[in-house]
Amino acid sequence: MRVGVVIFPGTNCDMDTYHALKVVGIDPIYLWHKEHDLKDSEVIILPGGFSYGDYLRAGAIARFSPIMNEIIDFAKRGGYVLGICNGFQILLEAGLLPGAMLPNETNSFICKEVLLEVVNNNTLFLKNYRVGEILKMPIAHKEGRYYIPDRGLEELKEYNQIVLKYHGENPNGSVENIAGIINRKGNVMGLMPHPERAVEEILGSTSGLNLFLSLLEKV
Amino acid sequence: MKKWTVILEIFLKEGIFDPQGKTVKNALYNLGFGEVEDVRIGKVLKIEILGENKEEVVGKVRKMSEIFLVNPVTEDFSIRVEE
Amino acid sequence: MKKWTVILEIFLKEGIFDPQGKTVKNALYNLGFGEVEDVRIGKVLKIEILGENKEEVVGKVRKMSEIFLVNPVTEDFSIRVEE
Amino acid sequence: MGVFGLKEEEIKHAIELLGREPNDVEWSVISVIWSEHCSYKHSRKYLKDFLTKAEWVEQGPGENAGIINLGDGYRVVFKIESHNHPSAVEPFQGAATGVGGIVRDILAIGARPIALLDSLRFGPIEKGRNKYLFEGVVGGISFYGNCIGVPVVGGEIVFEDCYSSNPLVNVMCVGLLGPEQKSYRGKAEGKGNLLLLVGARTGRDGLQGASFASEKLDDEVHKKRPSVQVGDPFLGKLLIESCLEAASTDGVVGIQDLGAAGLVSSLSESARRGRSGVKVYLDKVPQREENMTAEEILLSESQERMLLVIRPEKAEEIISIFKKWDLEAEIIGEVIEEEKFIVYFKGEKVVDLPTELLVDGSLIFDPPYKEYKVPNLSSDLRSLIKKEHIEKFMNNAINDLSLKEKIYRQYDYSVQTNTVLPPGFGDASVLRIKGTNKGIAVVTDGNGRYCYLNPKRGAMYAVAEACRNILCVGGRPLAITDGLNFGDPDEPEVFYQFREVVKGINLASRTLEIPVVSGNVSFYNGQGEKKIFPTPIIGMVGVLEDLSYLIKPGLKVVGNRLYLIGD
Ligand SMILES: Nc1ncnc2c1ncn2[C@@H]1O[C@H](COP(=O)(O)OP(=O)(O)O)[C@@H](O)[C@H]1O
Repeated sequence: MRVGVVIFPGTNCDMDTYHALKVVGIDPIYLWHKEHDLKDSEVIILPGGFSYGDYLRAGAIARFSPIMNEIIDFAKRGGYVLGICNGFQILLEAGLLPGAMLPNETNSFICKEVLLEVVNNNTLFLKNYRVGEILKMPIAHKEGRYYIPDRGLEELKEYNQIVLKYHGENPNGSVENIAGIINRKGNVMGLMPHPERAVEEILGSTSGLNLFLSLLEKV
Repeated sequence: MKKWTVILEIFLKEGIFDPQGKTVKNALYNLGFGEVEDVRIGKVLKIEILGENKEEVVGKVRKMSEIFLVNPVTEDFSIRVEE
Repeated sequence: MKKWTVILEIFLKEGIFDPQGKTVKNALYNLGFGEVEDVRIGKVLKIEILGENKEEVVGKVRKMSEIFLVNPVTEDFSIRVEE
Repeated sequence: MGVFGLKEEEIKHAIELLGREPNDVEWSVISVIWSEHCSYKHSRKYLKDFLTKAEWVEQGPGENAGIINLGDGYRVVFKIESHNHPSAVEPFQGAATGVGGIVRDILAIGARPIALLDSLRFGPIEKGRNKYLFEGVVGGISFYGNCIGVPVVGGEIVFEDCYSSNPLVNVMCVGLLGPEQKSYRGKAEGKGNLLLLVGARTGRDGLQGASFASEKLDDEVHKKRPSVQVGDPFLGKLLIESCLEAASTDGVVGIQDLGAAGLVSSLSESARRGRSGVKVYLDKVPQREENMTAEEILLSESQERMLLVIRPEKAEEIISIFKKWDLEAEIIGEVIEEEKFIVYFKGEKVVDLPTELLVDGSLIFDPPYKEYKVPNLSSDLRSLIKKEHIEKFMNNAINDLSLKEKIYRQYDYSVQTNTVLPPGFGDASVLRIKGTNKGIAVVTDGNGRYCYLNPKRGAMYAVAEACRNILCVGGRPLAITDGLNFGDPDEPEVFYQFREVVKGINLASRTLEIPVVSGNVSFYNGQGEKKIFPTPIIGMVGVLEDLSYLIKPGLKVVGNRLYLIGD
């Protein structure tokens, strides 16, 4: 599939994501935030970083970037969109996923490897994983405490939108240990951990490989 | 048109845990300020804005808050004009 | 003793560059709020504190500000009591 | 402003060199560029002794950073820098702007910054402001480093009483040049080439920061501090990407960051290196504040600015790169043949000084030195150590480890996906070079207490330890960047420490054949009773030719043998 990686001002995991896609044999293209053309991408990835310095709130400014209009339309038409870390925060701010991000309960930036449990694999991005599988990936964020009011949480559960949960320790105080969610249709997913940092043995984990491999095949 | 200074205060909604506020409260306690019962920390924006009158600029800042400056899922806000 | 809500607003001193405020101002401009001339972003603390009277709690919060909550090198602050 | 911080003899020397009395603006320019921080007037003579050459050294001291060659077209660029005084006043911003500053040094070479390491010294954490300083500094490094996406992969920290009044914040940045990338120098040459100032607008922040760093930090500090510099890591990140893009064109002649002494030092040093001059129009400098004077614009230390010397026919192409990244980029002047620093403001010529006078003209000071006695150490330690000491020692060691973990957890050490040995796992941190089997090992080491007891041996020890740390992960040590932190050089005992430390580094470096390719000197860290231990920090880079030989610490398999090597 043709994968587009979006660069906002302040994005800093664009090259890492590009590299991870290369590792699985995909030749991605970069999309610039000021453009309106998704260049026939079949999957759009919003990588991590500090778009606009995360000033005001993480993702709050990037979500008004010109390209977001196209991405929102694309998602509504069923296009695949993946937001990693800052990308997840942007998807929340843009309303493509429900809920919001708050500063970590520790009140500080946290960088470490965490364990994740796949609780639902009913999305393109996770179809290569088993439900119940435990993954190891790094997190690196300051605002990763996922929050959603009670009613929203019930809906998330009702529509099976929670896909990844922190396993063992909850690093940031996220509601119900949530690490990743999807929209109702399952074509939009956001997660705080960094799968692109877990695709090579030399970096300590290959748990993220299957996510990128799932993008290899035509749907 | 006149220049106005509008102050926008943004706090986390009641009921949402504010770790920074709690840390500061504990630190104050340790410094001997035991009479402090709670601290919540928010953001405040000082916005210099041109407009004909107070209602107009407050309306504008309210609009900015609703679409951008405030996240309605987690935050409450209040606006005042500095004289 | 009564419980008071004291609001402490802290901004970077005039003249000290506020990159966050500048970035938000640019974003507002792009969203069509060209009438915004400047934005500065600070912190605001809502402090619930026990005390006999207004003067007492304001004095206490001033003290906290001076010794701990505010960095006098870079920040200015103002205190008000919420009624 | 006029003259400030210069000694009587320096004032006379300036007038003599110039053959006339400088005007007020010129005095400001001379004062700041002849400050210790910019001119190294107390240290230059001694630093010249260092071993700076080896087959693999492509660029030694004197440029924005040192460059070593790893073969196959890959070159590593690195330098250490201190931001002690700003961090003492405002720890968060002081440390953050320290990171921004050293990153731009690497960027000026045209290299992508790939790693940061810090080296921190505070007073005991349970006393006074130390905890506040510590948390602020770590917070500031985390804030800036994480945002620009350069991993902080290691560092070290020590708490000692002598750092209570004067914490040390040294940061080392490492950059990489790939086979396709050119390296640049901070050089203005070629008559008619243009001076392009990019990045943040110029404000009054950090005015006289260079002379601030060259002064004693005493209780008066709050009154005479320069207005505080605030870091904008978001803008810093945009500068990295846009400058690298510009560096990949064929229109750039030289690149220079704006650090201490702002436009004055970046312009005059670039001109001097290129054996040319510059003509500058201050009205063209984008200003953040109104009614700035010529001195204020020239001396401002506003962060996140870079100077590019570009070919006129490529100006449009290069400026459009910065516009794409939403950055300001203004042509503020041009290169001239005459070796002079000429400045116009509001239609008037306000500065006309020879670049040689500015950059190489300052007097060199070689103050008196005096050896000192240290307390006698008992050679029979064993009889002094009691059981409770051991328990206390073990407890401290455990607390120490958890504190260090608390620090590096706040640093994004895995971004850029090259960190194969992260902090907490080895004696040095290791980065891979994508597309090769090679790795880079990096470490910072220093021991102020040893250096206080015996400055020369202490410095040798620091070099040796850095070396051992690189070896322990399977790397071959290649080169050093040294961060030298001392008290007031006019105190004879301090100057003795300085001379001895330089000798020690030099001896170790020559014996081990590991050259010094860059470094930094910070004097005036405390005075009299309150002066710091002499604290040289050794930053070292090594190479692993084949990462499959990466050595990770830890006991691996039951039955493996343990060997003790050395004596
Ligand atoms: N100030 C710091 N910043 C970042 N990492 C640090 C800092 N201090 C210590 N570390 C990391 O913590 C680990 C343990 O530090 P240290 O005890 O100094 O190492 P060692 O004694 O093995 O040389 C190392 O990986 C080091 O890089």
